[in-house]
Amino acid sequence: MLGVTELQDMYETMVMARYYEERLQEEYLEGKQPAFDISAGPIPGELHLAAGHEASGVGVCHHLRAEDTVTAPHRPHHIAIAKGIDLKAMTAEIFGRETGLSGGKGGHMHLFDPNVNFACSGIIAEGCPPAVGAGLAAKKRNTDSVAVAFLGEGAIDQGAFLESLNLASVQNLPVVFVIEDNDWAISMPKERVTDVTNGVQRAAGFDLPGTRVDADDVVAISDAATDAIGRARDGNGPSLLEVQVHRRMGHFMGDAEGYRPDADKDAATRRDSIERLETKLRANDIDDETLDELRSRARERVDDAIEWAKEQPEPEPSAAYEDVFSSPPSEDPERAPSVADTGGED
Amino acid sequence: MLGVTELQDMYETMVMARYYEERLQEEYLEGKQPAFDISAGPIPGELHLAAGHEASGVGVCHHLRAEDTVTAPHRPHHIAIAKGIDLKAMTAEIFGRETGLSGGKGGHMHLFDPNVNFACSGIIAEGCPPAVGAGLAAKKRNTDSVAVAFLGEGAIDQGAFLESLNLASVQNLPVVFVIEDNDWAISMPKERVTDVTNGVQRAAGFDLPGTRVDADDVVAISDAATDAIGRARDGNGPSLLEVQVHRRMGHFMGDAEGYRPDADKDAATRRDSIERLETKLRANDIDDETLDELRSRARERVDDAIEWAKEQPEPEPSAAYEDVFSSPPSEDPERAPSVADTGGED
Amino acid sequence: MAQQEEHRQTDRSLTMSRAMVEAIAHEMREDDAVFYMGEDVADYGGIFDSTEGLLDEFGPDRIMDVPISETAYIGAAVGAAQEGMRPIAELMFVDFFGVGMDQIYNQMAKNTYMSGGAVSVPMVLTAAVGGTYNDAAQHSQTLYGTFAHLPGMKVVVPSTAYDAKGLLHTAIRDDDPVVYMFHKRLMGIGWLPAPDGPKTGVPEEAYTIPFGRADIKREGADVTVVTLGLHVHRALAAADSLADDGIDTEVIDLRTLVPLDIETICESVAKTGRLVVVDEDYRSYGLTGEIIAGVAEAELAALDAVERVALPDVPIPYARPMEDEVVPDTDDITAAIRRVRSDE
Amino acid sequence: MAQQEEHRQTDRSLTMSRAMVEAIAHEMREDDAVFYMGEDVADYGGIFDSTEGLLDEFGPDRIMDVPISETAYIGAAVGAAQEGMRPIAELMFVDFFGVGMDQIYNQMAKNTYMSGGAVSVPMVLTAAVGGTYNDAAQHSQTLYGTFAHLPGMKVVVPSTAYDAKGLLHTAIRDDDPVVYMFHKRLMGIGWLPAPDGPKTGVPEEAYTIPFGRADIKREGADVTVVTLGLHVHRALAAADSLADDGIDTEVIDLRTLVPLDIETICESVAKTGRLVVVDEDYRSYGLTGEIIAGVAEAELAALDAVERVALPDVPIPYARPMEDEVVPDTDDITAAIRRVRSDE
Ligand SMILES: Cc1ncc(C[n+]2csc(CCOP(=O)(O)OP(=O)(O)O)c2C)c(N)n1
Ligand SMILES: Cc1ncc(C[n+]2csc(CCOP(=O)(O)OP(=O)(O)O)c2C)c(N)n1
Ligand SMILES: [Mg+2]
Ligand SMILES: [Mg+2]
Repeated sequence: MLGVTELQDMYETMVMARYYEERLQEEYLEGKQPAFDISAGPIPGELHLAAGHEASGVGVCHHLRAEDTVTAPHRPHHIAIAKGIDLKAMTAEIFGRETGLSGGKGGHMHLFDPNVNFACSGIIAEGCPPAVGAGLAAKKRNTDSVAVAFLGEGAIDQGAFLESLNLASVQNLPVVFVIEDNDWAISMPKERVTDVTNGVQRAAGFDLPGTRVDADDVVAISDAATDAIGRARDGNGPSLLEVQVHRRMGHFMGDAEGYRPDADKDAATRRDSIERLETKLRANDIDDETLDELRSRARERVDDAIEWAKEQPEPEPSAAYEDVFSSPPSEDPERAPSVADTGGED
Repeated sequence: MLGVTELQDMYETMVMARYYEERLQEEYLEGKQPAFDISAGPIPGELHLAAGHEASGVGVCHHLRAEDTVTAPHRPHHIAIAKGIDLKAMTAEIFGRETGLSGGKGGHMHLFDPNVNFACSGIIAEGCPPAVGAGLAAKKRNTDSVAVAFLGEGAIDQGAFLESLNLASVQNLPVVFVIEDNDWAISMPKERVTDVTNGVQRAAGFDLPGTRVDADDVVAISDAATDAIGRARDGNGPSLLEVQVHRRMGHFMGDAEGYRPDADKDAATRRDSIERLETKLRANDIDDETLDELRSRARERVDDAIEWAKEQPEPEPSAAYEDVFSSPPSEDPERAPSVADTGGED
Repeated sequence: MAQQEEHRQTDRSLTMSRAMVEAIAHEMREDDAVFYMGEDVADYGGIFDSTEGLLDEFGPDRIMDVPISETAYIGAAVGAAQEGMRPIAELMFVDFFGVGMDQIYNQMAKNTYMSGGAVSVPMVLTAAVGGTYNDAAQHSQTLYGTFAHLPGMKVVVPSTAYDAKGLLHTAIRDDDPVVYMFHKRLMGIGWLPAPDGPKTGVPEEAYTIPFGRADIKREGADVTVVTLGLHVHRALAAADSLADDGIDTEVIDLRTLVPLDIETICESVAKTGRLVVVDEDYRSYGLTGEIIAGVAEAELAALDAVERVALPDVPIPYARPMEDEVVPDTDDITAAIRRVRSDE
Repeated sequence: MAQQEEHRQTDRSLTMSRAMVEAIAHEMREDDAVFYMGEDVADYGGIFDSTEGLLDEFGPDRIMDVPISETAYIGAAVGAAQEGMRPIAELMFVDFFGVGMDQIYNQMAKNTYMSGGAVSVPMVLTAAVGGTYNDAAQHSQTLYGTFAHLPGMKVVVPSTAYDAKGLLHTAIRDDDPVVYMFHKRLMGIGWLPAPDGPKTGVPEEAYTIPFGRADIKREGADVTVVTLGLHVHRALAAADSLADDGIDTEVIDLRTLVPLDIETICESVAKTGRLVVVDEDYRSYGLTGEIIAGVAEAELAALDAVERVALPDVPIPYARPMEDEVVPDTDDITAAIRRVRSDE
């Protein structure tokens, strides 16, 4: 059971994650006025924001340590924030700046922070196998670290996810797979792409325990995550956790959501995990002042990070040629050609 | 329920399939004496024989028509024979001859007979998606054809299989997936590669009905196949069928099976689906003479096919350049370079 | 030639995506066997407008949304094609090839050959390619060389609306698997403004453009530039700017990589002696090498100077200054053209 | 050079597979982080003897059999490598790349770059390549060009036991992802007899061979033959037979495709003026094009004649006469060498 301090922490992180997305949306769209041109404005490229997903990232990552590994998909910010990523460096990365996590090479779908073992990537379900690998490394080293792979409900039909369930299971690895079910994969509602009502139904076929949290409730998610992560940490193997979240914005910025019924959009906005937690906090006698303080602290961190990021220099064009390899092939000026014989025994 | 004539048909086909493998083994190994050299002898390349799998191919394909599609994996002969493939052309193909099904281009892992809609291929689970596509074609054309994809129990951890289950399920296609469980994937026993006891446990996670036939019994397999194929034909969607078979030979010819306990090898030989059916036939008052006749007819067809195939010419080397495309890019001698303008409106 | 005349005469101009959609709609009307599968191709109309408006006319059974299972649905297209259907399967970004490559390469491309011609696979695999809008290493590649290297697939890369429509008609009617790679930057999508070049006159009626015929988009006597896709337009811009300096550049648009029209290139180099190959794909082991080697084999004596302008061998970076650095632009092409002339 | 001397002095000769196993065992003894994953690598010892005997010494946790899930286990190797392990993952046949290519190409190869160097991926992907034993279109390819085209991976192709061991030590110690492609026909497997060439003297102690250093396997003044893998031995045989006719052929073994030692090739061509590139991979858009283009860029004036000898652009046929036709043999190489000399 979570203490009220923990709930406050979670609240603050959720507010931070939400406000982060709102501010990025602002920055992103502002740069794309009057006509939306994806190549204009301060934030380059596509942008997938996670407003409405906060309870998942926070409810799960609350139970993780820096040494635990997390892989996230194309919609990663709330998870990254909950995992304790360097917020300024992440923001600079999203703005494509030199001091970004990857020096501007990765961008918002490719955030890597080895200090907290966080990584994300842009291909559906692609992070599952590396999470299994992190679990394998933990097992081989006999640590009690765990690995968590996040994916969308649209990703449950991808081989990389399904194969990973099996590999983690047969090797009994400390891995938790977390499906964030926001009902949509871009424009495709989940019933159009799979016959199972919920992704968690896949678990049994791989001999994995599976749990679904139907409400977008960080406390319920946190409880389920405690079990799953605890099981992994104790050497009792992988599990599958599915949580209901909501997509409060378009799939990516610029998505007019013409395919989406208004009622569905409205419902997503109404079912607000942050308000829900607020109600719980009030029931625990947390007063307005405290809540305000948590909120402003969260917002301040975000505003600071964005302000800082925007002041950062852009990378030099020539930096593009670096980092293809960790140990680049040496250009040895004194190299002599190698001359050998071959064939038979000597 | 199967009538006794059908049982006799099945018996004959099973004997044919078994004898076919025994004869190929002979031909293959004979050419590789005294030292085993895979590139020597009358049969080129790798050879995966299916002795011990007969009940599966025959029990399932007995219920199929020529228009129904079958895809098989690297161990295909028993399925091909049961599907009614052109035996002589298939044999010539295996011997790499010009009159083979593919003119010698495909070989034993790449048998295609469009007359009976049979195809096989060498990558694990690779035939599953095309079978789904055949089911899709049948549905679009509103025929009552079905498609059956065969795979080994070692293939149930491959993305192509798992994704196919979902696609067939959500599109409600007339597809049956048949897992031939022979306990081994080359040298890997199934408990080493998956935690589920049986592949059929995967079905529920894709909202598919699943059935397992535990005994290597063609009648039981046939009954289960009747249901599955009937369901597909009636428009009631896909299903998963798993059947226990046995690998009586090495994974491929030349496999010394050093990894395999003798007891396991012996057990595979003892549990003989052909003998089992023979017992049933006798119980149905089929006498020795009739059985002999069925057997000799089966063997004769095989011997004829092999004899014929060995007399066939090898392909011309230059044939290698043909068939890359069905409609090869034309070499137009009068071709003039194309000169266009580009840019703006005209 | 005649087609190109016609194209000059039509007074209706279309974006590349509208031209492609027109070809698809036409073929779907003519032939029940044609259908389209992909993610977000139904209600959304294709992330890059590749199926915009088609759902209304053809309904969800023929403009099919599919699960995010590229292996399954591309392989299903192979299976359906072998049964005589004519599927078009869309890979949303070519960068995703790795999740479906076995079906693409070991089945789609090889089944015709492995069956000795007994089977054919009349399908089209469409895929969006290209960078220039900061989508980073997993969403910006062209991979032209990867697909063209592997035998059994015809590979098409249009650069204009006119070519896009004609080549797509040919692709859908072709009895072989065709990989049709359209450049996002050329489509004319609202949120991704296209340059002017790709929007051309397009006849309303159906027409085909034969595979294996490069198109000389600009005739010139001094230097041969060979390129494709987006870079046709960048090469034309470079050629225009150099014309003022009296350098007369010929720009050849490959249009199809398989089959490759090496003859047209060689004829041009026989005339100019100077070759610049421009490619948005990675530099090494790819298209630029192939073109140069093909010319060296056939016209070594005529070849006075050669340059390649391509994406260097680095994954594609996100931030603008770095992406701009690695994706060849007009100035890079101009400089290369000047370099091959530098000994004169 | 020194290493090569040593290799001449050792009196112990090994097959290529024994040499590789020795390197793996050595690295596993030295470093707990090294482990091997693949199908049939434990009890079976690797279908191509790549792990023969290792299970006994290291047990099933370090010589790990894995499910037939290339995407999952290759991706797991990436994840483990990022955590500081040094996995070796085996793709049983390179032809299976398509079922795992996304993990190989979008993660293994790109994560270092996409992370701006924050992450490194010290793993080796081993894969058996090559034909000559009638295993048909899905089990006979080399795909050298496919892997070398995509940036972020170092690509190694040994041709002798000596090189195989040294290059494998280097690969395992390298902090970057290395694709190590070993030719089945060179391994010295009981059922697949190797030619004599690959069995060479191999020192017992560990030694590394730097990446990016081609090896001149035979010095010669008249013609430069550039090749790799199995075809090094075929080229040497061709060179020997031509020596009787007074044609002095230099044979360069690339050994690594990324990095590519274009300098050694160019120096040789500067001397000979005549270049033959021999490759077992598909002809177009691949290795032969790259080598010729690289030489044309740097040494166009010195280049008098060029030929490529490669697998034509067809899937690999099964029957012997056809496979023999398409896989380049010694006679094909001899003929090409004569052709580049024909103007003399
Ligand atoms: C293999 C692959 N196919 C397709 C895509 C394109 N794509 C990006 S996000 C997305 C939808 C993902 O939906 P879901 O997994 O539910 O995540 P959500 O966006 O809803 O958070 C798709 C199809 C991709 N990135 N990778
Ligand atoms: C994707 C892929 N990985 C590995 C292989 C190599 N391989 C061929 S058969 C086989 C074992 C298959 O086992 P199973 O599916 O049980 O079929 P069985 O051989 O037992 O009939 C393996 C690993 C392959 N052909 N394709
Ligand atoms: Mg979703
Ligand atoms: Mg098996």
